[in-house]
Amino acid sequence: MSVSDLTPLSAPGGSTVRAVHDEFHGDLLEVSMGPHHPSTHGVFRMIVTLDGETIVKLKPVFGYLHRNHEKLGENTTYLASMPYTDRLDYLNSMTNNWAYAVAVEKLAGLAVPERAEYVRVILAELTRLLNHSCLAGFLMQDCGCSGTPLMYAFREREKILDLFESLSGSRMMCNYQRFGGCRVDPSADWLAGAQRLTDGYGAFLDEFEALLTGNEILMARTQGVGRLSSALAISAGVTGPALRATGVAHDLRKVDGYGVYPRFDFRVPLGDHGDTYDRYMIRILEMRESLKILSQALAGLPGGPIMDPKAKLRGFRPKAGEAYGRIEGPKGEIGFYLISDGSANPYRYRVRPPSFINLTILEDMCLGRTVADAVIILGSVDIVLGEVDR
Amino acid sequence: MDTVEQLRDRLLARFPGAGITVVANPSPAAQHSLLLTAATARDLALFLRDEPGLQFDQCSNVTGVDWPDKEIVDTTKVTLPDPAGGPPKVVEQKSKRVEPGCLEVVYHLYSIALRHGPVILRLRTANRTDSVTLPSLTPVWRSCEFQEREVFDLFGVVFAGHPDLRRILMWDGYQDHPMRRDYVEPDSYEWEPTPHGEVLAKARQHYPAPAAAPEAPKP
Amino acid sequence: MLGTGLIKGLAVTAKNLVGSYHDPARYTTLEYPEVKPKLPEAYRNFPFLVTENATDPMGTLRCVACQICEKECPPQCIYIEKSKDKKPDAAGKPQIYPAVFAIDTSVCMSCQICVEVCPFDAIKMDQEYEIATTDRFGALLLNREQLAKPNSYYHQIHPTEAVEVDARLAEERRAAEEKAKAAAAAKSAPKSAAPAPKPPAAPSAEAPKPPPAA
Amino acid sequence: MSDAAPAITQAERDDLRRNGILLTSLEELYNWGRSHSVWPLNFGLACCAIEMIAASMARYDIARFGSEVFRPSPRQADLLIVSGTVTKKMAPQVVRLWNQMPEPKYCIAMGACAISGGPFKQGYNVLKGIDRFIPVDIYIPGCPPRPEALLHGLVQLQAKISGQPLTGPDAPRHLRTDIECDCPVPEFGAHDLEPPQNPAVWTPPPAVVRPDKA
Repeated sequence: MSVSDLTPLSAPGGSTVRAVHDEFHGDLLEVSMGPHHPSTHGVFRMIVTLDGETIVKLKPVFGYLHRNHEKLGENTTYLASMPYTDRLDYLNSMTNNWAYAVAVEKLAGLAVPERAEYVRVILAELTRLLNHSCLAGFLMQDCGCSGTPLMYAFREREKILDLFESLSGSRMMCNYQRFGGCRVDPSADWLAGAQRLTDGYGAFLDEFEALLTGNEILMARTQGVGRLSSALAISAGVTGPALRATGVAHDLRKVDGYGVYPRFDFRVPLGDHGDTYDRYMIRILEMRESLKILSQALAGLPGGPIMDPKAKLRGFRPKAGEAYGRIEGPKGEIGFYLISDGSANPYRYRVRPPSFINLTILEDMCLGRTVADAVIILGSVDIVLGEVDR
Repeated sequence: MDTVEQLRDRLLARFPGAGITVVANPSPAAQHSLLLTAATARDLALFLRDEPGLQFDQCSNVTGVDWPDKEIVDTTKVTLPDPAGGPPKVVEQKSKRVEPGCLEVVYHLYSIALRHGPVILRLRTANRTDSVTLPSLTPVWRSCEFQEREVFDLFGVVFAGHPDLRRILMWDGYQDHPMRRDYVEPDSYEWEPTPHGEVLAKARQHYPAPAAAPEAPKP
Repeated sequence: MLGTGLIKGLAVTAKNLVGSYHDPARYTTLEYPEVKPKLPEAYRNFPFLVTENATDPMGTLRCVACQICEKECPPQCIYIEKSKDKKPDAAGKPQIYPAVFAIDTSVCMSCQICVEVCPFDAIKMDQEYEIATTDRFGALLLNREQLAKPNSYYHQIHPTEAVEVDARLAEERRAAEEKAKAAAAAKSAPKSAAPAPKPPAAPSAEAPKPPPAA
Repeated sequence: MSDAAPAITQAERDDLRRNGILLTSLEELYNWGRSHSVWPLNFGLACCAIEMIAASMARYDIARFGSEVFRPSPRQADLLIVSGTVTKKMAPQVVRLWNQMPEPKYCIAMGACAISGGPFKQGYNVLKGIDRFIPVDIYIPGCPPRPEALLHGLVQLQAKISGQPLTGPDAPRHLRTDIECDCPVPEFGAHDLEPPQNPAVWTPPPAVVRPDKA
């Protein structure tokens, strides 16, 4: 492709709109969407090349929220990285905490008491409810449905955040999991609150679906848009709902069976077309399965300690070695790769960010569609920039 | 699934002379890895992906690790005959040598089809300065595309055969590789009210200890 | 039929609109400046230092300047300088105290790790959040006078936790006193019974053993 | 205006207002209008942006303060809420957005990261506070601040606007001719931003050197 700069409108940081010439397509328009754009979920930027209104090339630009998570993780102790993981995917601090705790527990060979495993499952499924409802709200916002579904989603999110706050002390940055257990034991009151929320959430989902699922405009905007084949999705490392929407039965809760998930009876919803509507539907169905898991976990919560009594808070120095631990986060496989050299700080601290890797195929899904579709496709991939750029 | 030794033997049977080493992992996780040579890495990766019993179709995680040059002091005991004719003396001789460092790229492979894994592949560059080229595995697994760009950006490993090797997180004109262990930040020091550790050391450079405050003039 | 989905959706919004006038579940707005939120007991924002006595906050800080929190603080926002001298603490025991204790709230990430690692229950999390300011350096760097808050305040914001902490501290203090008493008694005991070559505890421990062959 | 005391004091004016007599001046009316229609820019950076969205949703309802109109275009916005970590890669765009906003305009640094870099301030790509490049009116500490804290910050901003005289040296920027409103946009350098700060708005505080620690 021969690109000739004709009229750069603004110099530093890349031009916003410019004309380019392509031997195959002829005259094209290159549009820079972001980093400040209301529909890019933060500071994501795409450089979109348009033939008329059709996308012929789309290059994502990252790094506008690259805040050096991995470097900071290598300069601080294992424990001090735990609150930083809250800020990776800032909607889902509980699952980030859990993934990091799993990696460190693998590295140090720590056992987790049964009660803590149950509490972790409860919190992870609450997080999934929170994330998927918000995602549906943001996706509708991207479709142009300004406000209403997002407001309903946030109304429910506040209820879950109230639970998180009364347990961990913070609405978003929970910093709750520890190596070998959890920080605080949930009280009977808290569990009753979680039970109430679980009982009431189904009614909200019914209402949410009545509002959205059968909506003809939503179907017209999302069905057949951004189709992804399962072979490409697997090769591109896509995980989470986006992979399952293509019909691949891959859920780490079933595949790895980590924690106490094998004890619960739930199904993995699968899509058929791999389009945006499927990705939306998968999330709604997953929330229903999460409710099933929640009620089973709340009913079967055993007593006992919440922390492994042998686990140390301070002076934690795992033996030299390495470990990769992963769990099924709401956005996909979130993993932590740690190399220890026997000191108090990890030698290498790496996050496997699901939303970053899920963006690999953004261009493939958007080619041939319009800019308005690209916005919806990006919304259905479900990214959080804190995790994409780290 | 095979153990990592069995996997190595299987690979060596198919690719004799490929030079595969098992890197043991002493931690309780016991996730051992295979160190490959750059020359055969892509063939081995293709085999791992396509062989019916293996089918590692998902490359989950790609990351770099920086191993800087290490100065190692070897202590050897040498028995020297005493020139005066006495009993021979045992003298400790210390010799310094520099173990050359390298940049390492680690790939975590899983099989979605057969539900096994991980198999961990490692590739090492010859050194950290001029010979930092490794084969890109993006043609084998698409998921390596952005992750290898990230390793290029932050560690400075050049991936031969990558379709679009540009900086990904930092801006284009940036010249450092900040995830390397010897990276030094530009000194844009700001007064910090709560310094300690490295920050305190930096603070002292910027604000050297003040001279004794002059006494207030008496009225 | 085309349009039924739309109509269903509109029915939902209508239900919510009407519901917001009479149903508290659909009208969730908190009239914030007039009505303050009811914060859960666990809520944390920034740390404060516990003092035993409200009238003499600097004299009765629980903090002994051990600097553990400073080392463990993930964003390194705590700065402590040990005192050169010792002052009696609330129990009357001479202790080192923090000559300077500063927390930079413009850096603090409210992670509570300082509270978890503190072996003296000296630093706890405050619940104050109305701290927006126009003064960056003056108002956001808190020194020990601003950080010190009495134990009664701690009881007010974290009631159950504070009762547990008080009970634990009282127990520790009692154990320490008993130990000191025992040590004093042990010290004075050999003096009074100077001719005895061994303290009385040692033979009793050896008692079950058969007597050595004489 | 003469130096003589005003004919009517604030207390008397408030008293009259309670009795239904509204006395006002042009200045008060102008500031009242400015302070109760602050439209924020629809601009989220990181974690704090989610709390900013939460503040605009049903529970906290920022519309009660006249600020529900989140404008996506800087040309229509009055308030830049810097809600999250400003990285060095993002800093030029933030400054450009600020320059594109028409006067009168205000800036809130929401959360630890926007104030000082916060927990991420040791990172190589993190700007140590947005006030290095643009003038900030209100700092809201917290990580992230609760939505109530954001509302409190907004109320503080409204108070600040209401108290501004329209003439003299304390007049708002847009009514003065002697100051430059645009901030220079930093450029990407080989290792860092160039320049790393804007000396016109940013002066580091006088060096308070901590004595060496033992």
